[in-house]
Amino acid sequence: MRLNIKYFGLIAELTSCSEEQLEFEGTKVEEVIELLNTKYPDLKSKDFQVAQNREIVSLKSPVTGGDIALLPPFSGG
Amino acid sequence: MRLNIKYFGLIAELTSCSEEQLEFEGTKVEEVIELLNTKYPDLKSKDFQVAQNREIVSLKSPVTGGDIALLPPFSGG
Amino acid sequence: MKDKKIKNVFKEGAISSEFIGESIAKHQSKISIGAHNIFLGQVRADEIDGKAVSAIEYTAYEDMANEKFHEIREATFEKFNLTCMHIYHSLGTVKVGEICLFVFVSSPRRKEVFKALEYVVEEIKVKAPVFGKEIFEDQSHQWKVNS
Amino acid sequence: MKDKKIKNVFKEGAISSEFIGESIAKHQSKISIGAHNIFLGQVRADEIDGKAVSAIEYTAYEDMANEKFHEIREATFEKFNLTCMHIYHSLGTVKVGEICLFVFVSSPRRKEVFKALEYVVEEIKVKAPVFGKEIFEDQSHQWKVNS
Repeated sequence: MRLNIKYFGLIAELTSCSEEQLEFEGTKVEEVIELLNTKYPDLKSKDFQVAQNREIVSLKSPVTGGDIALLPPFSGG
Repeated sequence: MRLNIKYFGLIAELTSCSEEQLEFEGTKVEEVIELLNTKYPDLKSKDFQVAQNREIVSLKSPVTGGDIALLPPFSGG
Repeated sequence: MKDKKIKNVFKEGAISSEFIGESIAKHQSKISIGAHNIFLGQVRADEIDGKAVSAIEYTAYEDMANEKFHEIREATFEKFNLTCMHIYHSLGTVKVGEICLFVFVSSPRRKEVFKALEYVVEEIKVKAPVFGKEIFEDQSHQWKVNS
Repeated sequence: MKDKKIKNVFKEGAISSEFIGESIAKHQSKISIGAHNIFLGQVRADEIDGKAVSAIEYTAYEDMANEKFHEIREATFEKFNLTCMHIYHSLGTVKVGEICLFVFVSSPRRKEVFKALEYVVEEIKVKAPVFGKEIFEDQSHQWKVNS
Protein backbone atom coordinates (compact mmCIF):
# COMPACT_ATOMS: atom_id res chain seq x y z
CA MET A 1 0.00 0.00 0.00
CA ARG A 2 1.00 3.60 -0.47
CA LEU A 3 1.78 5.57 2.71
CA ASN A 4 2.16 9.27 3.20
CA ILE A 5 5.01 9.83 5.69
CA LYS A 6 5.14 13.15 7.56
CA TYR A 7 8.11 14.51 9.51
CA PHE A 8 8.07 17.30 12.10
CA GLY A 9 10.46 19.38 14.16
CA LEU A 10 13.92 17.98 14.60
CA ILE A 11 12.92 14.83 12.67
CA ALA A 12 12.06 16.92 9.60
CA GLU A 13 15.41 18.64 10.04
CA LEU A 14 17.16 15.26 10.03
CA THR A 15 15.29 13.93 6.97
CA SER A 16 15.50 17.33 5.17
CA CYS A 17 11.94 16.62 4.14
CA SER A 18 8.50 17.28 5.61
CA GLU A 19 6.47 14.73 3.67
CA GLU A 20 7.14 11.83 1.30
CA GLN A 21 5.26 8.89 -0.26
CA LEU A 22 6.35 5.32 0.46
CA GLU A 23 5.30 2.01 -1.08
CA PHE A 24 4.86 -0.42 1.87
CA GLU A 25 4.42 -4.21 1.78
CA GLY A 26 4.38 -5.11 5.51
CA THR A 27 1.74 -5.09 8.24
CA LYS A 28 3.02 -3.32 11.37
CA VAL A 29 4.08 0.22 12.22
CA GLU A 30 7.49 -1.01 13.40
CA GLU A 31 8.19 -2.26 9.86
CA VAL A 32 7.59 1.23 8.50
CA ILE A 33 10.04 2.58 11.05
CA GLU A 34 12.61 -0.07 10.07
CA LEU A 35 12.36 1.06 6.46
CA LEU A 36 12.84 4.68 7.51
CA ASN A 37 15.77 3.76 9.76
CA THR A 38 17.48 2.25 6.72
CA LYS A 39 16.85 5.37 4.67
CA TYR A 40 17.77 7.78 7.53
CA PRO A 41 20.28 6.01 9.82
CA ASP A 42 20.37 8.99 12.26
CA LEU A 43 16.70 8.36 13.04
CA LYS A 44 17.63 5.44 15.35
CA SER A 45 19.09 7.71 17.99
CA LYS A 46 16.06 10.00 18.08
CA ASP A 47 13.11 10.01 20.43
CA PHE A 48 9.74 10.19 18.66
CA GLN A 49 6.14 8.99 18.74
CA VAL A 50 4.27 7.70 15.71
CA ALA A 51 0.80 8.91 14.71
CA GLN A 52 -1.29 7.04 12.16
CA ASN A 53 -4.04 9.15 10.67
CA ARG A 54 -3.60 11.70 13.46
CA GLU A 55 -3.76 9.25 16.40
CA ILE A 56 -0.74 8.13 18.40
CA VAL A 57 -0.10 4.41 17.79
CA SER A 58 2.31 1.83 19.20
CA LEU A 59 4.99 0.16 17.08
CA LYS A 60 3.01 -3.09 17.20
CA SER A 61 -0.11 -1.52 15.69
CA PRO A 62 -1.25 -2.64 12.23
CA VAL A 63 -0.66 -0.25 9.37
CA THR A 64 -4.04 0.76 7.98
CA GLY A 65 -2.83 3.12 5.25
CA GLY A 66 -2.96 6.85 4.97
CA ASP A 67 -0.76 9.21 6.98
CA ILE A 68 2.09 8.09 9.20
CA ALA A 69 3.72 10.93 11.14
CA LEU A 70 6.96 10.88 13.12
CA LEU A 71 6.57 13.27 16.05
CA PRO A 72 9.48 14.36 18.23
CA PRO A 73 8.73 15.46 21.82
CA PHE A 74 5.99 18.11 21.89
CA SER A 75 6.99 21.57 22.99
CA GLY A 76 3.95 23.76 22.48
CA GLY A 77 2.92 26.61 24.73
CA MET B 1 -10.34 57.98 75.73
CA ARG B 2 -11.76 59.19 72.47
CA LEU B 3 -12.47 56.50 69.85
CA ASN B 4 -13.22 56.86 66.19
CA ILE B 5 -15.89 54.29 65.26
CA LYS B 6 -16.23 53.28 61.60
CA TYR B 7 -19.15 51.39 60.05
CA PHE B 8 -19.20 49.56 56.72
CA GLY B 9 -21.59 47.81 54.39
CA LEU B 10 -24.84 46.67 55.94
CA ILE B 11 -23.66 47.88 59.38
CA ALA B 12 -23.30 51.44 58.06
CA GLU B 13 -26.79 51.07 56.60
CA LEU B 14 -28.14 50.06 60.00
CA THR B 15 -26.40 52.89 61.88
CA SER B 16 -27.14 55.42 59.09
CA CYS B 17 -23.63 56.63 59.70
CA SER B 18 -20.15 55.76 58.41
CA GLU B 19 -18.05 57.26 61.17
CA GLU B 20 -18.58 58.76 64.63
CA GLN B 21 -16.55 59.76 67.69
CA LEU B 22 -17.18 58.11 71.04
CA GLU B 23 -15.88 58.89 74.54
CA PHE B 24 -14.95 55.53 76.11
CA GLU B 25 -14.08 54.74 79.75
CA GLY B 26 -13.62 50.94 79.68
CA THR B 27 -10.78 48.62 78.73
CA LYS B 28 -11.94 45.88 76.34
CA VAL B 29 -13.31 45.79 72.82
CA GLU B 30 -16.45 43.99 74.01
CA GLU B 31 -17.32 47.00 76.16
CA VAL B 32 -17.23 49.23 73.08
CA ILE B 33 -19.58 46.83 71.34
CA GLU B 34 -21.93 46.83 74.36
CA LEU B 35 -22.11 50.63 74.17
CA LEU B 36 -22.90 50.43 70.47
CA ASN B 37 -25.49 47.71 71.02
CA THR B 38 -27.29 50.09 73.39
CA LYS B 39 -27.18 52.89 70.84
CA TYR B 40 -28.14 50.61 67.88
CA PRO B 41 -30.22 47.70 69.23
CA ASP B 42 -30.41 46.07 65.75
CA LEU B 43 -26.64 45.56 65.85
CA LYS B 44 -27.05 42.54 68.18
CA SER B 45 -28.52 40.38 65.45
CA LYS B 46 -25.77 41.17 62.95
CA ASP B 47 -22.65 39.22 62.11
CA PHE B 48 -19.49 41.34 62.10
CA GLN B 49 -15.79 41.39 62.93
CA VAL B 50 -14.05 44.20 64.75
CA ALA B 51 -10.84 45.86 63.55
CA GLN B 52 -8.78 48.12 65.80
CA ASN B 53 -6.39 50.36 63.87
CA ARG B 54 -6.86 48.19 60.78
CA GLU B 55 -6.19 44.82 62.40
CA ILE B 56 -8.89 42.28 63.24
CA VAL B 57 -9.16 41.91 67.04
CA SER B 58 -11.14 39.66 69.37
CA LEU B 59 -13.79 41.00 71.74
CA LYS B 60 -11.48 40.32 74.69
CA SER B 61 -8.67 42.50 73.26
CA PRO B 62 -7.72 45.69 75.12
CA VAL B 63 -8.83 48.97 73.59
CA THR B 64 -5.71 50.93 72.67
CA GLY B 65 -7.44 53.96 71.18
CA GLY B 66 -7.71 55.18 67.62
CA ASP B 67 -9.98 53.55 65.03
CA ILE B 68 -12.49 50.81 65.83
CA ALA B 69 -14.26 49.44 62.73
CA LEU B 70 -17.31 47.18 62.56
CA LEU B 71 -16.92 44.97 59.50
CA PRO B 72 -19.74 42.79 58.15
CA PRO B 73 -18.78 39.67 56.14
CA PHE B 74 -16.36 40.56 53.32
CA SER B 75 -17.65 40.22 49.80
CA GLY B 76 -14.94 41.56 47.53
CA GLY B 77 -14.06 40.17 44.11
CA MET C 1 10.18 42.12 42.42
CA LYS C 2 9.14 43.03 45.92
CA ASP C 3 7.72 46.43 46.54
CA LYS C 4 7.60 47.70 50.08
CA LYS C 5 5.36 50.69 49.32
CA ILE C 6 1.66 50.17 50.02
CA LYS C 7 -0.13 50.62 46.69
CA ASN C 8 -3.70 51.72 46.13
CA VAL C 9 -5.46 48.69 44.69
CA PHE C 10 -8.79 50.43 44.14
CA LYS C 11 -10.11 51.87 40.91
CA GLU C 12 -13.32 53.86 40.63
CA GLY C 13 -15.89 51.90 38.59
CA ALA C 14 -15.38 48.89 36.33
CA ILE C 15 -11.97 47.68 35.15
CA SER C 16 -11.89 48.00 31.35
CA SER C 17 -10.65 45.34 28.93
CA GLU C 18 -8.35 47.99 27.41
CA PHE C 19 -6.69 48.51 30.80
CA ILE C 20 -6.14 44.74 31.07
CA GLY C 21 -4.72 44.56 27.53
CA GLU C 22 -2.34 47.43 28.31
CA SER C 23 -1.19 45.71 31.51
CA ILE C 24 -0.35 42.62 29.47
CA ALA C 25 1.53 44.71 26.89
CA LYS C 26 3.68 46.30 29.61
CA HIS C 27 5.09 42.90 30.48
CA GLN C 28 6.60 42.22 27.07
CA SER C 29 9.83 43.90 28.13
CA LYS C 30 10.18 41.50 31.08
CA ILE C 31 11.98 38.79 29.19
CA SER C 32 12.50 36.39 32.10
CA ILE C 33 8.73 35.78 32.21
CA GLY C 34 7.46 32.55 30.66
CA ALA C 35 3.91 32.41 32.02
CA HIS C 36 1.18 34.83 33.04
CA ASN C 37 -2.01 33.93 34.84
CA ILE C 38 -4.88 36.37 35.10
CA PHE C 39 -8.04 36.17 37.19
CA LEU C 40 -10.98 38.42 36.37
CA GLY C 41 -14.06 38.72 38.55
CA GLN C 42 -17.11 39.72 36.51
CA VAL C 43 -20.46 40.88 37.91
CA ARG C 44 -22.98 38.12 37.35
CA ALA C 45 -26.72 38.61 36.74
CA ASP C 46 -27.69 36.38 39.66
CA GLU C 47 -31.37 35.88 40.11
CA ILE C 48 -32.60 36.07 43.70
CA ASP C 49 -36.31 35.65 44.50
CA GLY C 50 -37.17 36.31 40.87
CA LYS C 51 -35.19 39.54 40.61
CA ALA C 52 -31.97 39.81 38.63
CA VAL C 53 -28.90 41.65 39.89
CA SER C 54 -28.14 44.62 37.59
CA ALA C 55 -25.01 45.97 39.31
CA ILE C 56 -22.84 45.69 42.40
CA GLU C 57 -21.89 48.79 44.37
CA TYR C 58 -18.54 48.26 46.12
CA THR C 59 -17.37 50.03 49.24
CA ALA C 60 -14.30 49.20 51.31
CA TYR C 61 -12.42 50.09 54.43
CA GLU C 62 -9.82 51.41 52.03
CA ASP C 63 -6.85 51.96 54.34
CA MET C 64 -7.18 48.56 55.94
CA ALA C 65 -7.88 46.85 52.61
CA ASN C 66 -4.78 48.33 50.98
CA GLU C 67 -2.72 47.13 53.96
CA LYS C 68 -4.23 43.65 53.61
CA PHE C 69 -3.64 43.58 49.85
CA HIS C 70 -0.03 44.55 50.60
CA GLU C 71 0.33 41.74 53.15
CA ILE C 72 -1.16 39.25 50.68
CA ARG C 73 1.28 40.45 48.02
CA GLU C 74 4.28 40.06 50.37
CA ALA C 75 3.18 36.60 51.51
CA THR C 76 2.66 35.50 47.90
CA PHE C 77 6.15 36.61 46.87
CA GLU C 78 7.50 34.65 49.86
CA LYS C 79 5.65 31.48 48.89
CA PHE C 80 6.01 31.43 45.10
CA ASN C 81 8.69 32.25 42.55
CA LEU C 82 7.00 35.23 40.89
CA THR C 83 8.42 37.95 38.70
CA CYS C 84 5.54 40.32 39.31
CA MET C 85 2.00 40.65 40.61
CA HIS C 86 -0.75 43.24 40.16
CA ILE C 87 -4.10 43.53 41.91
CA TYR C 88 -6.93 45.94 41.04
CA HIS C 89 -10.37 46.07 42.67
CA SER C 90 -13.30 48.28 41.76
CA LEU C 91 -15.03 50.72 44.06
CA GLY C 92 -18.46 52.21 43.33
CA THR C 93 -20.87 50.83 40.76
CA VAL C 94 -19.94 47.94 38.48
CA LYS C 95 -22.69 46.80 36.12
CA VAL C 96 -23.52 43.22 35.18
CA GLY C 97 -20.95 41.91 32.66
CA GLU C 98 -18.29 44.36 33.81
CA ILE C 99 -15.07 43.44 35.60
CA CYS C 100 -14.58 44.25 39.29
CA LEU C 101 -11.41 42.32 40.17
CA PHE C 102 -8.20 41.90 38.15
CA VAL C 103 -5.35 39.81 39.56
CA PHE C 104 -2.27 39.29 37.39
CA VAL C 105 0.73 37.09 38.31
CA SER C 106 3.79 36.34 36.20
CA SER C 107 6.67 33.92 36.63
CA PRO C 108 9.42 32.25 34.65
CA ARG C 109 7.50 28.95 35.07
CA ARG C 110 3.86 28.02 34.62
CA LYS C 111 3.49 25.75 37.68
CA GLU C 112 4.13 28.73 39.93
CA VAL C 113 1.51 31.02 38.40
CA PHE C 114 -1.37 28.55 38.84
CA LYS C 115 -0.68 28.03 42.53
CA ALA C 116 0.07 31.69 43.19
CA LEU C 117 -3.03 33.07 41.45
CA GLU C 118 -5.48 30.83 43.28
CA TYR C 119 -3.76 31.63 46.57
CA VAL C 120 -4.02 35.39 45.97
CA VAL C 121 -7.67 35.30 44.93
CA GLU C 122 -8.72 33.16 47.91
CA GLU C 123 -6.79 35.39 50.30
CA ILE C 124 -8.48 38.50 48.87
CA LYS C 125 -11.91 36.95 49.38
CA VAL C 126 -11.15 36.16 53.04
CA LYS C 127 -8.97 39.07 54.17
CA ALA C 128 -9.87 42.23 52.24
CA PRO C 129 -12.59 44.36 53.91
CA VAL C 130 -14.55 45.03 50.73
CA PHE C 131 -18.35 45.03 50.68
CA GLY C 132 -20.58 44.44 47.68
CA LYS C 133 -24.16 45.68 47.56
CA GLU C 134 -26.16 43.83 44.92
CA ILE C 135 -28.53 46.24 43.19
CA PHE C 136 -31.58 44.74 41.52
CA GLU C 137 -33.40 46.01 38.45
CA ASP C 138 -36.09 47.57 40.67
CA GLN C 139 -33.41 49.46 42.66
CA SER C 140 -33.90 47.29 45.75
CA HIS C 141 -30.72 45.75 47.09
CA GLN C 142 -29.11 43.09 49.25
CA TRP C 143 -25.63 42.70 50.68
CA LYS C 144 -23.51 40.20 48.82
CA VAL C 145 -22.05 37.23 50.71
CA ASN C 146 -19.02 35.44 49.28
CA SER C 147 -19.27 31.68 48.85
CA MET D 1 -21.43 26.08 25.44
CA LYS D 2 -20.23 23.01 23.60
CA ASP D 3 -19.15 23.38 20.05
CA LYS D 4 -18.85 20.26 17.91
CA LYS D 5 -17.05 21.96 15.04
CA ILE D 6 -13.26 21.59 15.03
CA LYS D 7 -11.80 25.09 15.26
CA ASN D 8 -8.45 26.28 14.04
CA VAL D 9 -6.49 27.15 17.16
CA PHE D 10 -3.43 28.47 15.32
CA LYS D 11 -2.56 32.07 14.62
CA GLU D 12 0.38 33.19 12.48
CA GLY D 13 2.95 34.97 14.66
CA ALA D 14 2.60 36.39 18.17
CA ILE D 15 -0.75 36.85 19.94
CA SER D 16 -1.19 40.56 20.59
CA SER D 17 -2.33 42.15 23.85
CA GLU D 18 -5.04 43.99 21.87
CA PHE D 19 -6.44 40.66 20.70
CA ILE D 20 -6.54 39.43 24.31
CA GLY D 21 -8.22 42.65 25.47
CA GLU D 22 -10.85 42.32 22.72
CA SER D 23 -11.51 38.68 23.69
CA ILE D 24 -12.18 39.81 27.25
CA ALA D 25 -14.49 42.59 26.05
CA LYS D 26 -16.56 40.11 24.01
CA HIS D 27 -17.49 38.30 27.22
CA GLN D 28 -19.20 41.26 28.84
CA SER D 29 -22.49 40.28 27.25
CA LYS D 30 -22.32 36.82 28.85
CA ILE D 31 -23.96 37.80 32.10
CA SER D 32 -23.96 34.37 33.73
CA ILE D 33 -20.16 34.52 33.96
CA GLY D 34 -18.68 35.38 37.34
CA ALA D 35 -15.03 34.43 36.84
CA HIS D 36 -12.51 34.34 34.01
CA ASN D 37 -9.09 32.75 34.16
CA ILE D 38 -6.50 33.41 31.47
CA PHE D 39 -3.17 31.70 30.87
CA LEU D 40 -0.58 33.35 28.65
CA GLY D 41 2.63 31.67 27.55
CA GLN D 42 5.35 34.21 26.83
CA VAL D 43 8.66 33.51 25.07
CA ARG D 44 11.42 33.68 27.67
CA ALA D 45 15.02 34.81 27.00
CA ASP D 46 16.48 31.58 28.36
CA GLU D 47 20.24 31.44 28.38
CA ILE D 48 21.75 28.14 27.21
CA ASP D 49 25.54 27.69 27.09
CA GLY D 50 26.00 31.43 27.29
CA LYS D 51 23.65 32.23 24.39
CA ALA D 52 20.24 33.86 24.91
CA VAL D 53 17.09 32.74 23.11
CA SER D 54 15.81 35.57 20.89
CA ALA D 55 12.71 33.88 19.42
CA ILE D 56 10.87 30.59 19.10
CA GLU D 57 9.74 29.33 15.70
CA TYR D 58 6.66 27.14 16.06
CA THR D 59 5.56 24.43 13.68
CA ALA D 60 2.79 21.89 14.22
CA TYR D 61 1.07 18.87 12.78
CA GLU D 62 -1.83 21.23 12.33
CA ASP D 63 -4.64 18.80 11.47
CA MET D 64 -3.79 16.47 14.34
CA ALA D 65 -3.17 19.36 16.75
CA ASN D 66 -6.56 20.93 16.00
CA GLU D 67 -8.21 17.55 16.61
CA LYS D 68 -6.33 17.21 19.92
CA PHE D 69 -7.27 20.75 20.96
CA HIS D 70 -10.87 19.86 20.16
CA GLU D 71 -10.69 16.69 22.28
CA ILE D 72 -9.13 18.65 25.17
CA ARG D 73 -11.93 21.21 24.87
CA GLU D 74 -14.65 18.52 24.93
CA ALA D 75 -13.07 16.73 27.90
CA THR D 76 -12.75 20.00 29.81
CA PHE D 77 -16.42 20.88 29.29
CA GLU D 78 -17.27 17.38 30.58
CA LYS D 79 -15.17 17.76 33.72
CA PHE D 80 -15.86 21.36 34.71
CA ASN D 81 -18.82 23.73 34.77
CA LEU D 82 -17.63 26.22 32.18
CA THR D 83 -19.53 28.83 30.21
CA CYS D 84 -16.89 29.12 27.52
CA MET D 85 -13.33 28.34 26.58
CA HIS D 86 -10.93 29.70 23.96
CA ILE D 87 -7.48 28.45 22.95
CA TYR D 88 -5.03 30.19 20.59
CA HIS D 89 -1.51 29.03 19.75
CA SER D 90 1.07 30.76 17.59
CA LEU D 91 2.72 29.32 14.51
CA GLY D 92 5.88 30.77 12.98
CA THR D 93 8.21 33.18 14.72
CA VAL D 94 7.40 34.59 18.16
CA LYS D 95 10.05 36.88 19.62
CA VAL D 96 11.20 37.04 23.23
CA GLY D 97 8.58 38.88 25.34
CA GLU D 98 5.77 38.05 22.91
CA ILE D 99 2.85 35.75 23.64
CA CYS D 100 2.59 32.33 21.98
CA LEU D 101 -0.27 30.66 23.91
CA PHE D 102 -3.59 32.16 25.11
CA VAL D 103 -6.04 29.98 27.01
CA PHE D 104 -9.23 31.59 28.33
CA VAL D 105 -11.86 29.85 30.48
CA SER D 106 -15.00 31.36 32.01
CA SER D 107 -17.54 30.05 34.49
CA PRO D 108 -20.24 31.26 36.83
CA ARG D 109 -17.92 30.30 39.74
CA ARG D 110 -14.25 30.90 40.42
CA LYS D 111 -13.37 27.46 41.84
CA GLU D 112 -14.13 25.92 38.43
CA VAL D 113 -11.94 28.23 36.39
CA PHE D 114 -8.78 27.55 38.40
CA LYS D 115 -9.07 23.79 38.06
CA ALA D 116 -10.16 23.93 34.42
CA LEU D 117 -7.41 26.28 33.24
CA GLU D 118 -4.58 24.27 34.75
CA TYR D 119 -6.09 21.10 33.29
CA VAL D 120 -6.29 22.59 29.79
CA VAL D 121 -2.76 23.98 29.81
CA GLU D 122 -1.21 20.71 31.06
CA GLU D 123 -3.18 18.73 28.47
CA ILE D 124 -1.98 21.03 25.67
CA LYS D 125 1.65 20.56 26.74
CA VAL D 126 1.27 16.76 26.67
CA LYS D 127 -1.12 16.14 23.77
CA ALA D 128 -0.73 18.83 21.12
CA PRO D 129 1.86 18.03 18.40
CA VAL D 130 3.47 21.47 18.38
CA PHE D 131 7.21 21.95 18.05
CA GLY D 132 9.24 24.94 19.20
CA LYS D 133 12.63 25.74 17.72
CA GLU D 134 14.59 28.08 19.99
CA ILE D 135 16.52 30.60 17.89
CA PHE D 136 19.56 32.19 19.50
CA GLU D 137 20.96 35.67 18.86
CA ASP D 138 23.64 34.20 16.57
CA GLN D 139 20.94 32.42 14.47
CA SER D 140 21.93 28.97 15.76
CA HIS D 141 19.05 26.97 17.20
CA GLN D 142 17.98 24.06 19.37
CA TRP D 143 14.69 22.21 19.67
CA LYS D 144 12.70 23.15 22.76
CA VAL D 145 11.75 20.46 25.26
CA ASN D 146 8.83 21.08 27.62
CA SER D 147 9.47 20.66 31.33
